[in-house]
Amino acid sequence: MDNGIRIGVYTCHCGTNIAGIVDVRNVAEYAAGLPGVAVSREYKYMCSDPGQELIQQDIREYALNRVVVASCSPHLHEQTFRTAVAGGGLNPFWFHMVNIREHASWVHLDKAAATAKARDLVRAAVRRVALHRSLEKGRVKIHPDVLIVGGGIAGIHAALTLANAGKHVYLVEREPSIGGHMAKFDKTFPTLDCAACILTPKMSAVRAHRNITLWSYSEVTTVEGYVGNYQVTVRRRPRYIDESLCSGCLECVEACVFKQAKVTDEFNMGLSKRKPIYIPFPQAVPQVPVVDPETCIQFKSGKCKKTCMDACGERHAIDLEMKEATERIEVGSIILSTGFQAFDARRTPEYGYGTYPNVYTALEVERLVNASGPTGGEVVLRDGRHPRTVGIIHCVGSRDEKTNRWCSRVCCMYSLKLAHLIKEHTEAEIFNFYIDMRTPGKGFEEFYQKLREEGVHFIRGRVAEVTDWALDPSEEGSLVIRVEDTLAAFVRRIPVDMVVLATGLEPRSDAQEVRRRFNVSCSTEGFFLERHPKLAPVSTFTEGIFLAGACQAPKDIPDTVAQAGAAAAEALALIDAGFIETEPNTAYVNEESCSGCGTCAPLCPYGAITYSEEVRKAAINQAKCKGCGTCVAACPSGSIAQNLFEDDEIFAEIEGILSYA
Amino acid sequence: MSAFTYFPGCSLRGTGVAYDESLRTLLKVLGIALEELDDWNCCGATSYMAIDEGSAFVLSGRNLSLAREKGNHELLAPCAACYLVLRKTQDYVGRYPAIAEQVGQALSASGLPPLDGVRVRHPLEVLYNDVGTERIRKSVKRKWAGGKVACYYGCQLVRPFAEVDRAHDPTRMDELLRAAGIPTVDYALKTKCCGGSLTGTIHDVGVRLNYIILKEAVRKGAAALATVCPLCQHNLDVYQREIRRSTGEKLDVPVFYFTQLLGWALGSDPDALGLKRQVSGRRLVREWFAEREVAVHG
Amino acid sequence: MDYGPRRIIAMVREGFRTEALASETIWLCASCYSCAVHCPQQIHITDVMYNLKREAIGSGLFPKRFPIPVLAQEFYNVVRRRGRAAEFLVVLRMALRTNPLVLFTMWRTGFDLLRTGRLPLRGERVRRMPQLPREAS
Amino acid sequence: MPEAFEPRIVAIFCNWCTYLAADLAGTSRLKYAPNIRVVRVMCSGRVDPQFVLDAFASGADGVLLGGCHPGDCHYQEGNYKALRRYHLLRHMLEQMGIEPERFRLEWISASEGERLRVTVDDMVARIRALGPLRLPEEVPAS
Repeated sequence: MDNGIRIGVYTCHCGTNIAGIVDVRNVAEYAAGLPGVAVSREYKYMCSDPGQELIQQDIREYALNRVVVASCSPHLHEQTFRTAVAGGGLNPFWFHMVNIREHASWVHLDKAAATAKARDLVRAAVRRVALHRSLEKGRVKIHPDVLIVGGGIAGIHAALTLANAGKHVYLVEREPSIGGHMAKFDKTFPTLDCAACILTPKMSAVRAHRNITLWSYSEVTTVEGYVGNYQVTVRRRPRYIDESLCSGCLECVEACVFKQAKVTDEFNMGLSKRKPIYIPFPQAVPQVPVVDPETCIQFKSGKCKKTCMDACGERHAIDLEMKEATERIEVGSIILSTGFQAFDARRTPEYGYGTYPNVYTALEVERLVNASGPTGGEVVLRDGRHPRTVGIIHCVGSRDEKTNRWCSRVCCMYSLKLAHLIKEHTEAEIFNFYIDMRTPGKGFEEFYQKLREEGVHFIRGRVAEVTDWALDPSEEGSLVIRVEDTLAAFVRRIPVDMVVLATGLEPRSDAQEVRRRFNVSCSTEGFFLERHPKLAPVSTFTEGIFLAGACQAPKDIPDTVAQAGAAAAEALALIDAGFIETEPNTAYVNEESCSGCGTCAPLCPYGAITYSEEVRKAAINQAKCKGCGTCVAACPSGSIAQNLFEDDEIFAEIEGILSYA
Repeated sequence: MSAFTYFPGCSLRGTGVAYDESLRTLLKVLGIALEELDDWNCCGATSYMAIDEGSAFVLSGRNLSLAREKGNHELLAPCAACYLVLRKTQDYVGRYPAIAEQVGQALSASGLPPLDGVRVRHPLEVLYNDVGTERIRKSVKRKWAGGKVACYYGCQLVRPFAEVDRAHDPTRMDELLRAAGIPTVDYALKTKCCGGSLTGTIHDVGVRLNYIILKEAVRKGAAALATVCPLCQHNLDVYQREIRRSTGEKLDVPVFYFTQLLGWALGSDPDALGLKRQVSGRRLVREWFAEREVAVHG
Repeated sequence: MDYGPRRIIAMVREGFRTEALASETIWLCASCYSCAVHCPQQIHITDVMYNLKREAIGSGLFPKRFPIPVLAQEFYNVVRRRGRAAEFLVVLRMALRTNPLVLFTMWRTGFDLLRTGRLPLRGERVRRMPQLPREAS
Repeated sequence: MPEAFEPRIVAIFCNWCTYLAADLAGTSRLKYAPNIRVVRVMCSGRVDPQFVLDAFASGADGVLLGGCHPGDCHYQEGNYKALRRYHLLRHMLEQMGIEPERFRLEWISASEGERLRVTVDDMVARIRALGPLRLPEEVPAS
């Protein structure tokens, strides 16, 4: 080429990932013959140090001024190669990446067709890169405050980590108290530490920390802006008790005109009753009761004696006129730690939950064995009996094509824990029914061994049904578990007094709504999608938004806490850098040809386009532009262009794909 | 009122004749016309499919095709096995091109139209959806004087391909009988298999399955069973003597078609409902269905 | 049941064809489809059993004096000839091929059915027999 | 013997949803027809109708646009803009005698690798049945 363009093309084997299907040599040889190509090479791993050095060496030796790498997805290594190109002394944007792994070798079996595809894509890139211009990255300042959504153990741990580092954190929790699922547990596996003993100090620390603003009973309603500068609104539901005035004495609860608790207690999974004014559990944070307007007499009839207010006396903390409030905040980054929901056991009707009263879910049993639970830790059945035999059925709503396909990861271990606790509380004979025992974790297998030594039965077989039909008098009045014991290799009927369903973990029912609000993605099964499963496990595809805990995938407490720490570290790294570099893919107006029609301005969701009536021209604020390119496509006079995605670059790519040599 | 093309199937010509009689009688009372599918053939059920799947689908396909040719595309199939095979054929023809081709070729070679567009219906679902419990309630002419009934749905009506009721816990037969003033009991075995043709082959296995189903119904307080399938009714009804011989337990429980019970409640003549064709529990049958007209208003 | 369906599937997967096809288990499947509704992997186990039955007949490995395959064959033959099944004929022929003594224990059942008009001794026929499949497919 | 017809399809995918779905199809090792070539843009809203016309004029037998589901756009509403343009353009292409099957807009999210596979296979099959695109003479090349 006479225009001085000298392109280096590098085709990566990626071991056999690419080379196993695509004839890499053929692609490299083909590229060598394309106009403007000064050098074309193939190499085993382009992303490795020697691979990058190869590029830099060629830049010097062959005086290259454009580089094309045909390897994996740009989402994985575009940054790597741009840095390598910059290290060779070129503008990092004189580079284009071709995806022949995810988009070719991994998705096709026909070697010739995959190779032809790779050649087409390389040819298109060679044409495109010749047109690339040198660009500078932009910079955005990062607001140092962080929003954490969800106050379970993940949100609590991330909040404390950030607050201890001196950053201000807004922790927003939907329920009246933080603590999440962990607050409902009695013990934690495999060490059997008391969940409350390890959780409540952290909850208190959240309450006391001067760097944490805790908004419980609240929800994030809107999120606008972008990394470094998010504008968030939070809806604070009225709890009808002023948090700043309440001392947490709970005398109002005592004084409620309901002498007996009559309302289903959500925290105790419906196993007990609460009053219309209540605190979800004794260690709740904030230590402030809440009034439930659905059941409070004053809200229903307006004729209550309001004994609660009398009890509160001079403090005047109770305000039944309280209205919903809205808070508006600015933060630089956001951590989502919205958690999971337990599988609804009614979806597997063969196990009789909801039909037979003595069939329980694991979360219900967590409350039953809990010393601060509805029975004070006594395992009593709904009919008042103490169970002498208990069956624990694993994988309910897990590993099942009809419900949820995935392994929920924690059920084997919590089933072992519950088996141990029930046995300890009742001395009942306990049967565990499992498909596979999955105990990969520190001390997990040893715990399983301990349970076997304790004499708990382990029956390998997926339970067919829980039923009440009795074959003989010995089964009368029992629940019969029918299962093929696949080790003994015959079908068994095991009569028990109590059945525990080890329900799996699934995405919260509003996960889709939440992900839209925060502009993140979900993976196929509905958990929030991390940016990379191995290398960016707490990041999302939206800069500045991080994930922690079971909202990303089922995980146990140690993994959740580790991930929360990682998310906090990522947020800290962002804050402490003070700014973030942005892709130079912004749009800009060619003033000469702009006809001043004004079509573009209302299209921009970020208000980056201003239209001046005086000069009848549009202008784009480079700091506000996020680089979608919608205005570019819409401009009737073709006067808006987009860096990195110039019209001529895209045309070159399309025509390059289609022009057969 | 509505009309159906009627596919009785082989069983309703033999052991299940009372099902045929009671269904015709009941639907007549409700103003639903039946026109029997001319020259219908075996549906290709279980035993046939075990030998030759392709031909089984062709057999089934011919019946569907005949119904389509006839013009009334609502095909009523009371036998659970026929109902399932007809629907399975439709499902597989839609799903697997090879089956579609084989069936299509066989039909066109016989000068028959393609089989699509036919809707296979079952009386339980027709009575529930098209007639409705409310109309049954209003049409009751006789007050029930018998014992509680356990509704036994059997297997094939609530399994894949079927659109009759929920797979795990069907209740529509219970709802219809209760609407007719007949008390029912709930029990966990209502969708367990009766063993099908096992009673004729591996006799002791088949008989035991039926013993378990009958005994559990009795344990839950039922004095009789109601069924929706000729094979279930046959198995539960005619082997109670063998059950007595092998277990020593005398059950003598009458086993009805649900159409017999509904027909009786709606005022039809017991003979027209085939009520004399019961093998077990004949004493109770005589007692419950003795002609003592107790007029119920409406 | 000699193996149990789980073991039959495992045997088929691992290539123990003869053992699986000669088993009685596959014939005991009464096609109630309960497994198909419950299988967590959504495998059409009933169809798998049908397939094995057909292969067992085709390969001649089926248990020869086991009444179920014999019944199936007789049912099939009657439908081939007449277009409709006739219970009386099918059962009679099965008994003759497996264990004629069974007829003595069945006579009371047969009598009950005859008495209540539920056992027609003359089966029905389809008029347009050429429209039905003749060659095994 | 004439060479069998292999449709050539240009796919223009948004960076955040459909391009990632194609990456997911890769990491999941799903297999689909090798007839598409993907061009990456940041948002389906960037797709200028000229890109599509240019592709057809340069020899594409089909053009597939991929964006985020309605409500899921990384840039809030670029995909709605794409949808509006798509309808207009489709109408125009029809008038030019280009069969509607040749031009598709699909919403495929980052988690829908399987949907991408099905979409591509379906589109390739349909275009294979249609045969190569024969453009009338007056199609404006860009």
